[in-house]
Amino acid sequence: MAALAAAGKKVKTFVIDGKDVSGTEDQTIIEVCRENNIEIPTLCYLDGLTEIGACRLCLVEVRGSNKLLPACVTKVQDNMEVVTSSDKLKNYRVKILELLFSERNHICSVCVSNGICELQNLAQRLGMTHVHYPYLFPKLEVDASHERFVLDNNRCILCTRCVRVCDEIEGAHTWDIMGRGIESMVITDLNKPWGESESCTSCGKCVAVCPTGALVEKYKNAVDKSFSYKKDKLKFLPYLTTMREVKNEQS
Amino acid sequence: MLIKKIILPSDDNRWKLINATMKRHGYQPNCLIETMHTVQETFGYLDEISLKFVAFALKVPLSSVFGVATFYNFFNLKPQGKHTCVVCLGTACYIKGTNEIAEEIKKEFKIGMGKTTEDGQVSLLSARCLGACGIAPAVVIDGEVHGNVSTRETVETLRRLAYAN
Amino acid sequence: MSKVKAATIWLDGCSGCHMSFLDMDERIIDLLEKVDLVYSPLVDNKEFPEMVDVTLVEGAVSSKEDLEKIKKVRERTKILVSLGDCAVTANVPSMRNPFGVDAIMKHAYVDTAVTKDIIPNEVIPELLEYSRPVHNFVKVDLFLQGCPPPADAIYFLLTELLEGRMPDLTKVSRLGK
Amino acid sequence: MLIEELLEYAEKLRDRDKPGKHAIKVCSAAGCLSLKSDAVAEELKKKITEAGLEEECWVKPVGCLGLCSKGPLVTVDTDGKVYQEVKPTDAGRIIARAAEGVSKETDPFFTRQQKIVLENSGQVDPEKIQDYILRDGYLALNEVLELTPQEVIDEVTLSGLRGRGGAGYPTGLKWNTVAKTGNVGKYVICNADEGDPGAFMDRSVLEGDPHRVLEGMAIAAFAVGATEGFVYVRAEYPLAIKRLKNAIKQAERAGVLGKNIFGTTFSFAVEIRIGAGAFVCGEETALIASIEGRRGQPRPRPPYPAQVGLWGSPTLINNVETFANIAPIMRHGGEWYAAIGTEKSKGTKVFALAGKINNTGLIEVPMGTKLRDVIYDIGGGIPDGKKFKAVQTGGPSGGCIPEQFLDHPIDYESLGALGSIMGSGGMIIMDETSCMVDVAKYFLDFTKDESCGKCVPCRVGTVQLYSILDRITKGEGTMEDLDELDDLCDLVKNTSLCGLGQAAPNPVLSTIQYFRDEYVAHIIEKRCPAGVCKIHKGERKQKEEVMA
Repeated sequence: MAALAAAGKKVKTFVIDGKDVSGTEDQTIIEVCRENNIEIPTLCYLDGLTEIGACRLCLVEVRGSNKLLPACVTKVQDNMEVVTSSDKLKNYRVKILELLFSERNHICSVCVSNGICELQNLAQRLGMTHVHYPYLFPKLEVDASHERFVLDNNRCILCTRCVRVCDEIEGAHTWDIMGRGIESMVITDLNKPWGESESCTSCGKCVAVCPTGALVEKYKNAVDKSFSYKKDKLKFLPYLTTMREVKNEQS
Repeated sequence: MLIKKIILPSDDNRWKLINATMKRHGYQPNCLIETMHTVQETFGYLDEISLKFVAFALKVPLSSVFGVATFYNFFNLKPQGKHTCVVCLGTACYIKGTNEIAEEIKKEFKIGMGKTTEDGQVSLLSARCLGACGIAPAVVIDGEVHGNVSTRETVETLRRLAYAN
Repeated sequence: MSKVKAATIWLDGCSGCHMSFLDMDERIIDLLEKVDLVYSPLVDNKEFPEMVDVTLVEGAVSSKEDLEKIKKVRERTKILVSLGDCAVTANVPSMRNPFGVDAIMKHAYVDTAVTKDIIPNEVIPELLEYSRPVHNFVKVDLFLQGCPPPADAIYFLLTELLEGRMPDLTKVSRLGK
Repeated sequence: MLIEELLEYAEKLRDRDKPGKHAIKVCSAAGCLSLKSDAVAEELKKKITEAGLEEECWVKPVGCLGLCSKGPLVTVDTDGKVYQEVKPTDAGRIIARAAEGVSKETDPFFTRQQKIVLENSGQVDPEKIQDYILRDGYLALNEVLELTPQEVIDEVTLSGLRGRGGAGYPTGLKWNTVAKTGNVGKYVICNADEGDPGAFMDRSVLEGDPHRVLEGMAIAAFAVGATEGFVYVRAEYPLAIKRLKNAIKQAERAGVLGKNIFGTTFSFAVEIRIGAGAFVCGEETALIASIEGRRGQPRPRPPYPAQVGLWGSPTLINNVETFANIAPIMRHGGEWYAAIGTEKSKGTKVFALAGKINNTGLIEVPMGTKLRDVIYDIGGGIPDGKKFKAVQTGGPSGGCIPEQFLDHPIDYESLGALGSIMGSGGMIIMDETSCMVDVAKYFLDFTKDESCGKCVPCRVGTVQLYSILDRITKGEGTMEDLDELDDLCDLVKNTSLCGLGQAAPNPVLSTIQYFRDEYVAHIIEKRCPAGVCKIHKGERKQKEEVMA
């Protein structure tokens, strides 16, 4: 950060959870939080992809604002006072998770991502004891037509990380969302089987960034010892950030 | 000189209309929705061939084209019936009973909302508000707005149209 | 001091949670010094007794029989614990839900059966439209997640309750574990 | 073209129509058209020719006359009596009366109104620019071009005009932000995606007086420094689109739009973009996404469109009615406008009256008018001797206001305090035969279908809200459900990404607040007091006995 500041960016000093922090003017609250080891739960946010502020888990309180603000898109300002984990926020976050669990058929025990799932991990970390909303039990398709990967809509939380990584990093834009509201669904090309996609390069980035078991590798599961896109996400992530920086410099 | 040629999917002249819309906007990706309007006006619905053609000509990814086509209620991906009946479900119409009209049509023609009868005669659609609240309840039959309608008269009109020949 | 009256029941589940319960091994013997296991698939009692202090429920509520059972158990229990993912989320039993009861019965007893292709209506309790978690039907006081919850977690749950505390169970187990 | 030339041009066009002494104005807005007002116009023309009265009378198609429920409407000259429910057979009688001279209108529906936005509606032929010009049209634009952009913004600020699209953000402030951001390539967008069910004032303005909107946009463009504009109209309004297209063409020909307007260096071009059926596109950022040819999904604000808008450029977005107020404000001055209305809500507001009320249609009254005056004096009260129950304002983002608040003034703050919002101006009247739980369910059905699906609380929360309401209307609800409704409404309201989600709970919250007894009747007594919901007593199936 010091280097950036030296590069002519203004430094902002402010307070997060009572702790004095600083960041450059183009940084978001979440970036500064991560630099300071302040944990904020997220599902749609992924460093290196465009922020969309959709999952609402990273909402924080900012003094003087009557609305909760998404930390992933809110730029830091001088003297702002941020609270990242009040009882109110904790309560909202658990309920948002519950809504996500109620939306589709997340059956952890038989999911190939059991144990490496960000949704599941968050549920435990945020202390979700159970889902008090009635489950909706929609009937959804599993697309196993691709030779290496599987799409299971039952596990999809519509975070659109796959859509963004495919468009912004791979440049293929195989993925998008069809429909709207509760009927939204991720699709490849003209909603055709993934295996028949003309644009997919089979690069596997979508699988690597998927937080749940919606996009997975065939013949791999969480206990596999060999390399897997999902499990080795952390190895993959610095690559994302680098690609993004290269792209930004070019444009 | 480099000639960028748009190849029409077939020699059906209607493709020229669609091409004209895109040409007018300089084949900019942002005219996707405008072009889809033209496709639907021309062919009545958006089929796979037209979606691919538009995607190719505007250089928009296929999945984006499909995403847009399914986001907006106005676009149909399937052909509509010979006759269409749009029941307004706006608030004013709703509290004046258009829900009943819709139910009655569903029963009479054995179709669901947004569906077409098996013989392809009648499609039942709904609108979120026609802005014709002053003459609620309102329905649109084959493009013509009918205000202050009753359930019986709507069903009768449709029946007449559907069983005309 | 009289012993705490505990019970366990088994609705639509695989008995895995009960297996995990037994995995407490010799700790069970310690527990039984303070606890009377008054009803359980593991003991030979036919009728669920009145005035039970704590009941652990394994399994989802999938049939009319399950529903009747859990209502009775709730009435007769002070602290009701959903034990394991089936009780907490309906888990594997809920996988039939998107397809509908008729399709499931046909698939199980007609399309894939090797013996006779009739759907039984006497031996099998009538299924509910959806298999649902226990708390959708009766009030549940504690939730212990896991498929199955680890024996340590069950032990922790019981010892905490014996100490008169309502434990935070999300620290000792999670969904799917 | 200079203003003098423009007037000359308009007069020449007018004379070509060979008008007679008295104009017989036939409403040609969508409402009356669907009641066959075109047949009435034809018959009138025929009768005039037959009687040889061409010197005396002529037939003029005009925009909305307001009283849609009593259409087709016909009136004679300015402020003449409005003939209601006219049939072609009435033509002879109307012509005879018209030739005799004008009889004034006395019906309070017409006389109690004060028209600024609608001053030309029902007066001008919307398909002829000359009509607009001869009623001082484009005069304001001409004068504005002699001012500095800042002076224009100051005048709008002085007027106290607030956005008529719903939230009521001060228009002058918005213009100022856009004006101060960036230098070139800014845009002006007119939001004509009137999506609230029950609101149709924007439609009427576009159908009845399209040039007024174009003039307002041009003035705004000059003030903020934009050279391109878009009107985003919903596809459900084909007549409005047709008339707007026609108006743009005429305005370009007359030199009041396009390059070098009134011979100055100011240029402004307007294009139409047609929506495709998505309520959420009324939200600014979703509307921009839609114009850019993408899925109409909102994005978090800030940055606001005034800073980062269409294709990343500073963009001014106002709705139809806001723009329609601009020309009169510039003509009469901001002070004149600020003298109308209340302290915080200036000017007039157009409302669409609909539902269980005698006079359904379009009205314009000063801000601060009492709800009771609108509903009973202008609206003529509730039909069939039924009892008033509630008035719903603000569409799916608004709430239901009960009888005890009818003497509250209509302005942004009062309606907000009552748990509703001004919204775009739809007013739906409900009587004792409307069930308030059913109404709440109706609106949640609407918002869940119109949710774009981007953020979790709105996408899933509205579905869960709907299913609770559905349970209650079927007699399967519990008292715990009421608490859950409160709790879930709070979540959706505070955590949703855009206004659609944040306001989605309003219909539920306001009906629970004012009509809790109706909810309780459904839950405890298994009875719908209004007789709308079909509750089958004693048929509660065990399988549906879900406590949740």
